[in-house]
Amino acid sequence: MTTTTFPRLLLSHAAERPAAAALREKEFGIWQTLSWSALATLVRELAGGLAQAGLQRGQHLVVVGENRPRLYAAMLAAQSLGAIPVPLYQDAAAAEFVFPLVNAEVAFAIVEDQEQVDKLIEVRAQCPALARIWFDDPRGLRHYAEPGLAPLDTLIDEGRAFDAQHPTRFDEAVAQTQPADVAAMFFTSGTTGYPKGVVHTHASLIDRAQAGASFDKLTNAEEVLAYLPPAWVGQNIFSYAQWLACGYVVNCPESASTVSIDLNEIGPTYYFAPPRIFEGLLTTVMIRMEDAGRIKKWLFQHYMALARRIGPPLMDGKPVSFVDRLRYALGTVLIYGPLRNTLGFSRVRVAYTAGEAIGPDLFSFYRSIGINLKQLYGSTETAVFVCLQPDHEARADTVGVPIEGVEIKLSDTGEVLVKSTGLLREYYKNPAATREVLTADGWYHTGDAGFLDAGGHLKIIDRAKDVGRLMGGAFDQAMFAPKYVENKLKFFAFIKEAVAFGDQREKVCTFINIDMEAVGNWAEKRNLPYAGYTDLAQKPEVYALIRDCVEKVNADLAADAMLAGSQISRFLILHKELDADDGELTRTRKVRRGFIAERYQVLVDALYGGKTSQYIETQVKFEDGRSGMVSAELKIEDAKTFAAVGRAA
Amino acid sequence: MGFFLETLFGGLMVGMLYSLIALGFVLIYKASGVFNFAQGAMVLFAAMAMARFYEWIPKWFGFDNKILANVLAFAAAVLVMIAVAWVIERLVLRHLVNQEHITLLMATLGITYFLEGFGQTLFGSGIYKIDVGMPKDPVLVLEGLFAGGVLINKEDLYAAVIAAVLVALLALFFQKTATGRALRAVADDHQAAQSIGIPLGRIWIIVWSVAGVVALVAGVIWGSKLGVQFSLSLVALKALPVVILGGLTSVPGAIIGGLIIGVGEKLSEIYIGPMFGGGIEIWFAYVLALVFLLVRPQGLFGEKIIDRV
Amino acid sequence: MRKIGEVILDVHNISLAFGGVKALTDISFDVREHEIRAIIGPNGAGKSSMLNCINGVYQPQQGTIALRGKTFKHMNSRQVAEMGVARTFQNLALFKGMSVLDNIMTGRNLKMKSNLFMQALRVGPAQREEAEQRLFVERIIDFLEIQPYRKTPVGRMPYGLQKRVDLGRALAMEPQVLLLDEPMAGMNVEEKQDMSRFILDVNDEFGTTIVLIEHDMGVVMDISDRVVVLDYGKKIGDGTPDEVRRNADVISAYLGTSH
Amino acid sequence: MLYRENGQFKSSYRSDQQIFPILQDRIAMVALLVLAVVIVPLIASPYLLTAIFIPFLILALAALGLNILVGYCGQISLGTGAFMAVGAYAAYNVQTRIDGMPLIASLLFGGLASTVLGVLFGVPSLRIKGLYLAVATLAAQFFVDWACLRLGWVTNGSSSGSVSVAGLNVLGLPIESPVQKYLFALVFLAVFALLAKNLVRGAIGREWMAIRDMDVAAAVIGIRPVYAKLTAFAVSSFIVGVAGGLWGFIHLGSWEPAAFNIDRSFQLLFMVIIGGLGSIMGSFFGAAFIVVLPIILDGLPYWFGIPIDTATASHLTFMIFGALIVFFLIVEPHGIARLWSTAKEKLRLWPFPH
Repeated sequence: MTTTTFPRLLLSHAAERPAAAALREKEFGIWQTLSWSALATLVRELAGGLAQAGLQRGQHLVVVGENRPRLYAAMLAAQSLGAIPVPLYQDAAAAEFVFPLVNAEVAFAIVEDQEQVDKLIEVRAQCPALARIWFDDPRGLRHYAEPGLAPLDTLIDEGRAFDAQHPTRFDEAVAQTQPADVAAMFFTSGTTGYPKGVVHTHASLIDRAQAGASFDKLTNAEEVLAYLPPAWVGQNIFSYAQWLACGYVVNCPESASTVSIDLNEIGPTYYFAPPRIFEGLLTTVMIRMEDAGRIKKWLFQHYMALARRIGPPLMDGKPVSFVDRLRYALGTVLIYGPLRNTLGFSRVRVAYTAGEAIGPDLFSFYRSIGINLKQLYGSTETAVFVCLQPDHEARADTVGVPIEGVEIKLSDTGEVLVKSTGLLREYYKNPAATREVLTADGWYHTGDAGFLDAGGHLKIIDRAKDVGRLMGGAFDQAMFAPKYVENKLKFFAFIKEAVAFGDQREKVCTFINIDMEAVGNWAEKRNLPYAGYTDLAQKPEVYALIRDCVEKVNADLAADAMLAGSQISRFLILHKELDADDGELTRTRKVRRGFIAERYQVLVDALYGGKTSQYIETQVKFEDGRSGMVSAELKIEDAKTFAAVGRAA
Repeated sequence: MGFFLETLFGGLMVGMLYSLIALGFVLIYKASGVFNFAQGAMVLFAAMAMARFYEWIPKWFGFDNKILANVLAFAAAVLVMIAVAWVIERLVLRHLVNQEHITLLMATLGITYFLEGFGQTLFGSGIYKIDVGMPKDPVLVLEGLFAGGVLINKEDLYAAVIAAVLVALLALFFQKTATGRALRAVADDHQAAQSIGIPLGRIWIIVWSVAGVVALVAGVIWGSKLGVQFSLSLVALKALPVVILGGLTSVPGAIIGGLIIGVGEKLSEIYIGPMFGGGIEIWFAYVLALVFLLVRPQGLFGEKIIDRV
Repeated sequence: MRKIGEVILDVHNISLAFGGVKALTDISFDVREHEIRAIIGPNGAGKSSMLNCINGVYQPQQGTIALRGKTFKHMNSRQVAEMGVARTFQNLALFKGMSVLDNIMTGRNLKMKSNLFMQALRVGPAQREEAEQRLFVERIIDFLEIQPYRKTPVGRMPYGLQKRVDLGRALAMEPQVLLLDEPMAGMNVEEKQDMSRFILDVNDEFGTTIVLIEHDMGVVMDISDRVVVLDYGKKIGDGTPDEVRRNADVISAYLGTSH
Repeated sequence: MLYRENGQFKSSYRSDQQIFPILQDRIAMVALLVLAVVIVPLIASPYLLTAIFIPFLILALAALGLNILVGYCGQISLGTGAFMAVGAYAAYNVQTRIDGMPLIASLLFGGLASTVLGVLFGVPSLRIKGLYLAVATLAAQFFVDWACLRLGWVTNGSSSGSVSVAGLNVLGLPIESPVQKYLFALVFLAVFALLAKNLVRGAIGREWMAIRDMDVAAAVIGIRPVYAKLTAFAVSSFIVGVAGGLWGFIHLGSWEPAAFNIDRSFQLLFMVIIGGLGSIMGSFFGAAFIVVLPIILDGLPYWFGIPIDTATASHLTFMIFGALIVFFLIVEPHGIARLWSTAKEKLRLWPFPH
């Protein structure tokens, strides 16, 4: 059990390696570097300012923005005072701020820029407690007369003065903060109802961070690029908890539009991203290769084939013939090396993906070109690290073995239960919910259905509550795992999102979102003209393309006795892309199946009602907050299903 | 006095040749905005063609008639120059439309080298003579005015006449013929000309052909005086200051400029030269032109340069 | 909010002619500190010529131009630049052969003092100066949100962004008066919105006085404080957007025509 | 393909603005220097050194100078030969008239002399645009040609203007053997290349390019055309002058005005065009190309056993040069240097096309 806290970790780094880089941010064209000692000073000053402003031990401080060094410092500052930083998603709509702010009685907020300030001001009436707002980037804010609004610099200046008057305050406060104290609160954008504040202590976060670090032998020499929302526990663990635990360097991109450039410059050694990021990268790789000359194309295809054959065994440390090793080495010079370089992965030692199931092709692509991509299993409530895949044992369909400090067992319903030193303390002000997931004897109900395979690797099928049963029809009482089906669909580059229905029904039907980039390209190659998403989605050619994918999935499902019943009999392609702004996806882009089922009731009925088409009209929100209507006559098509292979009678 | 006048006339004669070459420059610059450094090479090329055809044609057709030979050779040379113009337009100009002046100038440098190389490969690199049967015997004029009179080369007189006629023809061509007017339009504004349907390509071929013919005439006259050889292409360099002096876009400017330079050169050589150890001809023209530039950048007759933003 | 100050630029009875052609006849108007002043008028009304007179590209035959009370008649562009007048161009006048960074760096050129030899050896001061100016330029790049293009040759950028670079180059001069010659010409709606925002931000953040030529009446009426209307080189209207909108001559000469 | 740029991030402007920001390029550069300083002297025969390497180095230097004027500042010059001549003869004069004059000093003096003339003839360019300038520089060419022939004091009284130097040494080290001469020229080239690079990537370089690309806009942001052009002239003719001195002293040893006639001027201009306008690297490419090409052209027929007389060969050379100039101006106005940089870009993006 750990005996330290985040502020103490900071101070020890500052003491041991004062000049070493702690944070870098690309600003004004170069990587501006903040050393550990400089960071410590900054934190000290911020803490002073916050203390003077009246931030009390145990109070919450909201932090909203991209990954910016000074926002990280702000979180540390709060923790130094024993207060609790609450990172919120910077891309959330203003209304989504209300609940967290009210629920956590937030009085102080430190935000990135005008955009966030505007949102807070918008909801201020609903959050009377919110007294002070500090902003990092003053652009466009100079004429704001909002009470309690001030630039972060003034907070720092005040803090410097305060610290001069009370030189011991800071260190006392840090000493006073105990490992068992609450370190941070993360609001899980729950798939239904209000978000829940997941409360973590210094101990739980640091313990998991260290467990993960020792599992992969991370050192303070790692380079990490922080480009995902800091409010997401995943980013937070990798670029905050483990950053402080290991003392490596966290790099912040210049702007959202330069992430790929910055990734390329930094060349991280330790990398974490949800599958969709890797998917996006792969798609762009393929699309860019399309325009290559014949020789290059041939080289690429030839060596990728070789990689598919030799790469995985090499990665898994299996014996490979000398000749093959030579050929692979040549491939590394000609293709893999350059490819890794252009992707920005030349230096990656360990890369993780999590949060969603990852397609086997996608997964093995990265491993086969020599990137040590692995999967892990965890959630906000478990401080991420529950199961990790050891090097040489990475599979697309498992999520790895329980690591140090973790026990796993399956409930009789097949739900995965976890006991670990990294479990949440509680859901903030929500004992009922806490009781639901946390048993008295300290087991956490993950809500995932799964099982441990022969090798002791955990395999997740779906959310336990979503695993349903078919009623009547050919596969009466057969098990139905919607997520599993959806993922299988989404593994096709052409399909961006899918929503499967079938619980308590006689057959499985799905909504599908095509991937605009991939299908768009596909259409252009067949010079198939189209006007925007809705039009493209309804092209017969596209339907044919998608049906093909669906039937491949069916064939696949049919092969597995347990899941044969989940084959898709009917599908339609939605007229709009599912969007978090419309509440159809969570901020982490998980589909909210229930919400969607309600919102598109007519479509569901049409699917099961056997109609061949259905008119629909939907209101949508645009980036700039305006809203409009999208309407279309949606085709509905049947897909071939297969008899289950060797299905038990 | 007599001596002075002779020098003067000598200068005028040379100057007139400069004018002819300068004329080529001006024509091309007016119509295509190209400062045609290759003019000299064209003179050489044309003269060589003329000289050689004059030898070959009688051989080929087996006749022996000076006049006919000359006529045919001239015709052939004209055709050659038209061909050259056509090729230049096809391979060079049309690919450099609306390029910077400097680029075009450098392109003509390339053309110069090519023509010189090509010409000598085709026609050989020896010294050839052109004999269009101009009488070489000198005549005395103005004897009445003062004792001794002034000694002038008849040939020069003929040459002067030819040049004068040529200039007159060009003037007519520009003022009266449709093509001439089109040319002037192009000179004023390429885009505009194009927009009202004047085919730039054809215009350029015409202009370069005309310039080629002018070059030919110049080459013939010069060649029959001194013989055709490589150094002929250097004469063109003498014509540059003329253009500067007269103004890049002015035909009369070319003429006057030529004469001024011709005369100035000769006189300076005689009267100032000795102070510098002689041979100042080579640069006198240039320095004259430069000094003049500082006073009047657009030259004697050139239009004022306003750069709009 | 920003407050309009004293007269900073006073154009008095300017007349300009090319050969016989009269481009401007007896134009007078003033520009107050911190304001956004628009010059509108049909094509060939002499708008650009007006700007060219102000920043010394053309020398008007008659009239005077006073900047902060300093009157000058014959002044070259250099002096005008030194007095804090910057300018963008109607049809992009960027330095095609150079990167975005270098293009904007040229705008800092007046601020760079180190001599030829120091530059050749790149010794201390020259090196430092280069870095300092680079930082300033980077702030502009940041301000105009063109970070991804920093090192790309301007020629390869989309038109809308090239316009931003043009603006950036002018901003690099830390101008007191900024002359914008049709900053939104040939832009789509979105690009126009961005550009308007940048113009307002410049005026707002740096308090820069802005003289603006623009065809898009919507934009002009939105962002400008006062408007001058030119037609065939003559001034036919001057006042707030509303006044101008109501001005009969203007309506007939300009708003009437399809623009 | 060979590039691995991940992790090569810059945390200071200095490192971001260095000449070769990419590690792999720096390595390549060092390798090249080792090759030039160590390997070549060891393996190259005296003939190779005197017939190819030394001329290449010196002409590259001259082309470099010219490129600053033409390529960076957009001012054409047809009188480069003249400026070389001035450099050579001025250097010769101080060398012979003042005994004990150090070699390098006299070469630099040659550069200065050429600078003065350059500025003198550059003055017209302030009032007039490109084409006229061509003529002004031609004037310089002819004037200098004449002066070297006719003005006794220029050639220290030698008739026909032919002069010669001997017993060259730097601080006692003799510069006589081909290797010594080669290294001497190499050092000059390297140093000047560095200085020139610093200039063109600095403030003054940007002024030059601004004038070249859009002179009105340049003026409006406070660049003085006069100053920019004159400095370009000065720097350019200084380098050219030094190159001239080297050409006379190191390459020829004894020379006459013809060595710097108008053909030399054109030759240099061609180097710049073919090599790449506005590129230091290009000057090298151009020089290499034009030094080597004739040798190949002369050689080829014999290797293929179809001997042609030297006259025809030289005519062919003329034609090929002419054609190449036009070709490059049309197809790749930025010359070999651009081809090179495109190739480099492709390597960096490999396996992607763009």
